[in-house]
Amino acid sequence: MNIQGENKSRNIVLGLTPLWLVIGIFMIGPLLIMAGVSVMEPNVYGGVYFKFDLSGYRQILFDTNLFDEMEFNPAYVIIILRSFVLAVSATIISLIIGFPAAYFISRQPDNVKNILIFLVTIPFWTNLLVRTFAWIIILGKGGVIESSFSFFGLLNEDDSLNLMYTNFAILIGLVYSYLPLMVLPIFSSLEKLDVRLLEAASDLYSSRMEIIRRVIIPLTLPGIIGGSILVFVPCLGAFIAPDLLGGGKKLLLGSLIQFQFSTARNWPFGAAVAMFLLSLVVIVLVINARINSKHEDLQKHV
Amino acid sequence: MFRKNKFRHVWDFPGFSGWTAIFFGFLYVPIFVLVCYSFNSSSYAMIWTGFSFRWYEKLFFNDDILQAAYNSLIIAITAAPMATAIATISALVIVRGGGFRGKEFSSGLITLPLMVPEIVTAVATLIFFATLGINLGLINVIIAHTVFCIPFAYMPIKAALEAMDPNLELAARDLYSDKNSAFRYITLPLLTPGILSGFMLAFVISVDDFIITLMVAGGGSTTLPVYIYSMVKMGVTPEVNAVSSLLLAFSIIFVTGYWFLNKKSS
Amino acid sequence: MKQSIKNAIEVQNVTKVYGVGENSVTALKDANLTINDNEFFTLLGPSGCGKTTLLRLIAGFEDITKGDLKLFGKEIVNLPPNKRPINTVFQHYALFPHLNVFENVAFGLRRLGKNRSEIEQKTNYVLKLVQMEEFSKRRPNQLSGGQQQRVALARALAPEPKVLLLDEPLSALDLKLRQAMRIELKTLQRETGITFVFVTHDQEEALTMSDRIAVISEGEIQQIGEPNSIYENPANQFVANFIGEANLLKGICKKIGKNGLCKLNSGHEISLEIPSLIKVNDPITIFIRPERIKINKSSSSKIKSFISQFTYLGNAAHLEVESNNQKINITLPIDKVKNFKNADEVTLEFPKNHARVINQ
Amino acid sequence: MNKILKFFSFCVAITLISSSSFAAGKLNLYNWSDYTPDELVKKFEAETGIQVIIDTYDSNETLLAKLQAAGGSTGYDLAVPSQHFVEIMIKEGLLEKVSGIKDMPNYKYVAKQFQNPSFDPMQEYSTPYQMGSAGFAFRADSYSGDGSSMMEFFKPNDEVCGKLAVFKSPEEVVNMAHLALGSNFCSEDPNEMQAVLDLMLEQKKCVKVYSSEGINDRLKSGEVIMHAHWDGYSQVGKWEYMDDLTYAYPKEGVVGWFDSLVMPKGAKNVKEAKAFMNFLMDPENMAILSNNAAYANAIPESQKYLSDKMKNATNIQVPEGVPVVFGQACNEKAQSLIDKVWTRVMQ
Repeated sequence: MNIQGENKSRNIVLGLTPLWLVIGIFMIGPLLIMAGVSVMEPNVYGGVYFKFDLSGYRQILFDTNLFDEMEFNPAYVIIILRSFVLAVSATIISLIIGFPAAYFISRQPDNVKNILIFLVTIPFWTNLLVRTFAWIIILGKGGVIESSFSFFGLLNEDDSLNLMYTNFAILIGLVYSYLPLMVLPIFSSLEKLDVRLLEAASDLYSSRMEIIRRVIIPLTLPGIIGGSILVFVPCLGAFIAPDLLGGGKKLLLGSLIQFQFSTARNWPFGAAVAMFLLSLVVIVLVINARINSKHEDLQKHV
Repeated sequence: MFRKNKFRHVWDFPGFSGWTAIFFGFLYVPIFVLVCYSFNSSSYAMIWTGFSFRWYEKLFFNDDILQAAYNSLIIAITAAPMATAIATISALVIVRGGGFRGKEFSSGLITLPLMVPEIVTAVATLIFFATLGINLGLINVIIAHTVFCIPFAYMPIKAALEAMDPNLELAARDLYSDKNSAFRYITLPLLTPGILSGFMLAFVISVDDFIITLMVAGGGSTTLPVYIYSMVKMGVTPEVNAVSSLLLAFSIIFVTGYWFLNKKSS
Repeated sequence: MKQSIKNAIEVQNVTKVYGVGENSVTALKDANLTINDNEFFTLLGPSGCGKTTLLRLIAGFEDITKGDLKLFGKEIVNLPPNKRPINTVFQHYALFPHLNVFENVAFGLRRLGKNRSEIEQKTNYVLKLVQMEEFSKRRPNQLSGGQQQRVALARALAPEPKVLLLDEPLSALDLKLRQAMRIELKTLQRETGITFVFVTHDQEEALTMSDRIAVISEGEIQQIGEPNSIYENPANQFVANFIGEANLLKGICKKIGKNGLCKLNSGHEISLEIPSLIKVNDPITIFIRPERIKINKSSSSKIKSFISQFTYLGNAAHLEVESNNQKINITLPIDKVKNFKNADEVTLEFPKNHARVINQ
Repeated sequence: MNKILKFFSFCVAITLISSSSFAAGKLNLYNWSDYTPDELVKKFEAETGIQVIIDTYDSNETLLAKLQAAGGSTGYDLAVPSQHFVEIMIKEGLLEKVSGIKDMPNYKYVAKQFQNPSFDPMQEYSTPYQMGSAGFAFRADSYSGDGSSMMEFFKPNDEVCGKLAVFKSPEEVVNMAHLALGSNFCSEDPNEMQAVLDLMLEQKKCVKVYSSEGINDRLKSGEVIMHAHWDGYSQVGKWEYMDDLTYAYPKEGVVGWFDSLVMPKGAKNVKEAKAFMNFLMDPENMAILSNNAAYANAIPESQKYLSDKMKNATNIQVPEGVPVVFGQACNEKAQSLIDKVWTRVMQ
């Protein structure tokens, strides 16, 4: 809407300056400084010496042992794998729980649909810490699950199911934290789905399962991928769930990073792991963008 | 004498309704349990001994919690308007600026805080302030909050702007408004619900934020979530449930307000 | 000198190019146009032809790439829209959703800084003019399409502009309402004496309402003229085809001059005026309206013609006649419809003053 | 636009006013969790009108990390590190010199042997808070052992395995392992440290959770029956609801510590902080602290004000022949070995 006689480009620059400044200084700036710290030498008591040193990155794979010998250290690889496995599992479980729900919601009349989708969003806007904390009450020793088990005589008073402080507890926490993020994008692509396509598929002799597999899933793929990324990425860097529900024993990438900036006081290593996590996320986002653009092409040809 | 209706539309899948009920149960039962247990009169969270408001009463005499809540409020009340202001101006330029160089870059920049994992933002901000020696107490936290609230404020404002007929502004110009009065009498009033909902989201996000605040906050800047975290670490007491329930209630009220606002404007 | 004052708008060599370099699109090319005061002037053309661009240039919503724009003899190219005594009725009305009907209509008056009583009086006057006075407290979303249209009209009329621009204002209405509004608009224009510049892609609208029409295609003005002259004497094949239905028949010139003769590929011969630019035996195209061709039932014609398609339209019938593999369209008046049916053999007659040689 | 601007400046104004109004009498205390009795704070606030705001941490290392990260100003006015961390923090320049500690009216109450301590020889940085030991405690009702050996903690039997919790801080746990193994604190010998690591890794198989907070709650719920613990805090647990909670005094000894009040670099409320330091050296006030947290202190005269139950507190009475070995500030080499051991255990 360009209106003649107005200094357009000056206004654009003026209008975007606060954004550039704030994000540039306080978002990109910190990331750059972190990248810098990741290649410096750690101070045992915290902080860094301003000396170039790649040990932060090297440490992810190789570390000196107590005898100062360089050796392959599988520990962080295990943490990375654990983060991966947990994040992938959480994503798949969220998809399995979320997809039918998203589908069901999308087929409701408008007023019901709006309320249901609002109910899905509420937990997302409430405090993550508090929501995770709720699971301690449910999973913990003598918590809701154990007390209802013993109420029905399935569990002796003194026994425990040992649900807390396990990978299982972390997984539940992760799924619970990010489930709404799976449902919302799937819902919006399901909403755009033309039900006549389902009728056509049915008309052409597809069973319900085949309709789901051959029509619904391919057509809502962008939503499914979008939702999966929204769940996968924060799971990878999760801190609260492993900290509260994992008992600090099962580190994930997120809690590993936090650990380096608290008790362990190894800034360069923590920064290096953070850079590693960041690059993983960038890779995931780039792959997503690729898939999306392909899918857009597909839509155009239809 | 009705025939039992066995017809099922092709778009109805058996079992999905039950599954959805389970889904909502999964979402809400933990919250429900949390709130219920906050009324537990026992001093130990997991053992129910009776109904009581004592933990809520206790909250009101806990100076540290009140101070933390006050901090949270001060931070949100400062960071959210700043984020909203930046988001509003940026949205106006990005949506209404036509095709200009750097448009893609700017809209990417605005969503950056959403893309970067929170823990990375948290430690990066920590290192940033530590390295540059910037120690302004609450202001450090406010700056960090402003940054990551921007995209949340931006989303509804951008949506409102995109939904607005650009001809309205032209109509105003046509009817003898100069640029400023067209903005003042048309764009701004029409954008207000969007700005308000952007502000509310930013506010909620700021009040709820934990990880970044945990890393950035120093003495006297503890916010409610950080305080709750230290309480949880100390042990699961009904007092934690009570303060958590209040925080939940606060967010839910705000988000519901946002929802109604959005519904009204659309 | 008097002449120049009567020119409400002069468009002189106006060109509008969107974008730069390879991606640039020329929306309007060297347009020249003069709109008289008190005139109902229509810009007619298919969508994307540049007619709306021209309207927006006049309103001041876009800047002109090249050329001049004058309002009552005064240069207005560098004036922003709020400095031009021109108002617009937008295609989808662009009523301010947060203001009620009264405030919408009063908006322009308020910006002009009129005093309270004047605003009230003028607003009420135009609301009465469009018969919307009892709706003044309503919000736009509480109005029907037709009512919104009236409010948009009132809003644009209230500041008493010298020129009113209307951007397909009737396109969102249903057929019945549209037809009623045509008459109202025309009446309104006559009563207020304001110059109307009306943009439409609907040729029927243009023909019924306009004093003059400019037909635009692909950014160029094809023809300017009164409705009947455009209908009867289209300047080129585009205009002929765009306005009404036309037969464009190919043939060969046999004789030039006032009493020229052309032999059509269908075998028919037409006598008509053929300009001397054309030489004998040149291929030419003849334009003739379907309702001008006379048709008789006969099986004895030299030229074998038959009805290949008969379409009943209620108040008339549309025939497609085939002779020598050439198709000719004919509109049959209501009283003759009963006489014909599919596959009837017929003879055709081409009255002399209704056929024209036409340019590409 | 104007309204937004007004609203914004209103907000800024509120922030500034509120922060400055509090600054008049505010004290930001950064202390271990569960270590600052309400009674004490209330008394201080009533006497001085200074508002005390408390944040908590779970280990000396966390405190050190926070001070390091703040790069010279944490916003805290007082913190409570243990003796060897005071030394490190002084060396790293993280502490503010507090002028005139010796001239504080209540300084005279500090026992002679605790004046000018080795970690702060000129008494320029610290005043005493509390002292005690770190070891482990168990629920005697559920455990057949008697806690006479540190190995009961590191190589738990079947009763304890899976119901064991350990501090989430390296120095105390590593030192306990040194005691169990008979090696010295701050060892620079890789072989000794390897033995420590092996011991801790073996222990980890039985560990349910690593945490230094909410210890008594965890013991009370029965989630664990043995927990790394402090003598006084375990006594508090015993008083409150667990008669059978026993703090072990193994023959190898317990890890001694001496916590002090220090002023982190860049502290803003110096006057208030000094008031608190002086306040806490008053025998009556120190007694309140000891009565609540159940630790010993460096103010002999406070004995007069100790409650009866404090005098009968079994968990804090060190039996004859059990050594109390104080943690030391390790040099960089030893420190990095400790961090390495801890990091490997936490992996």
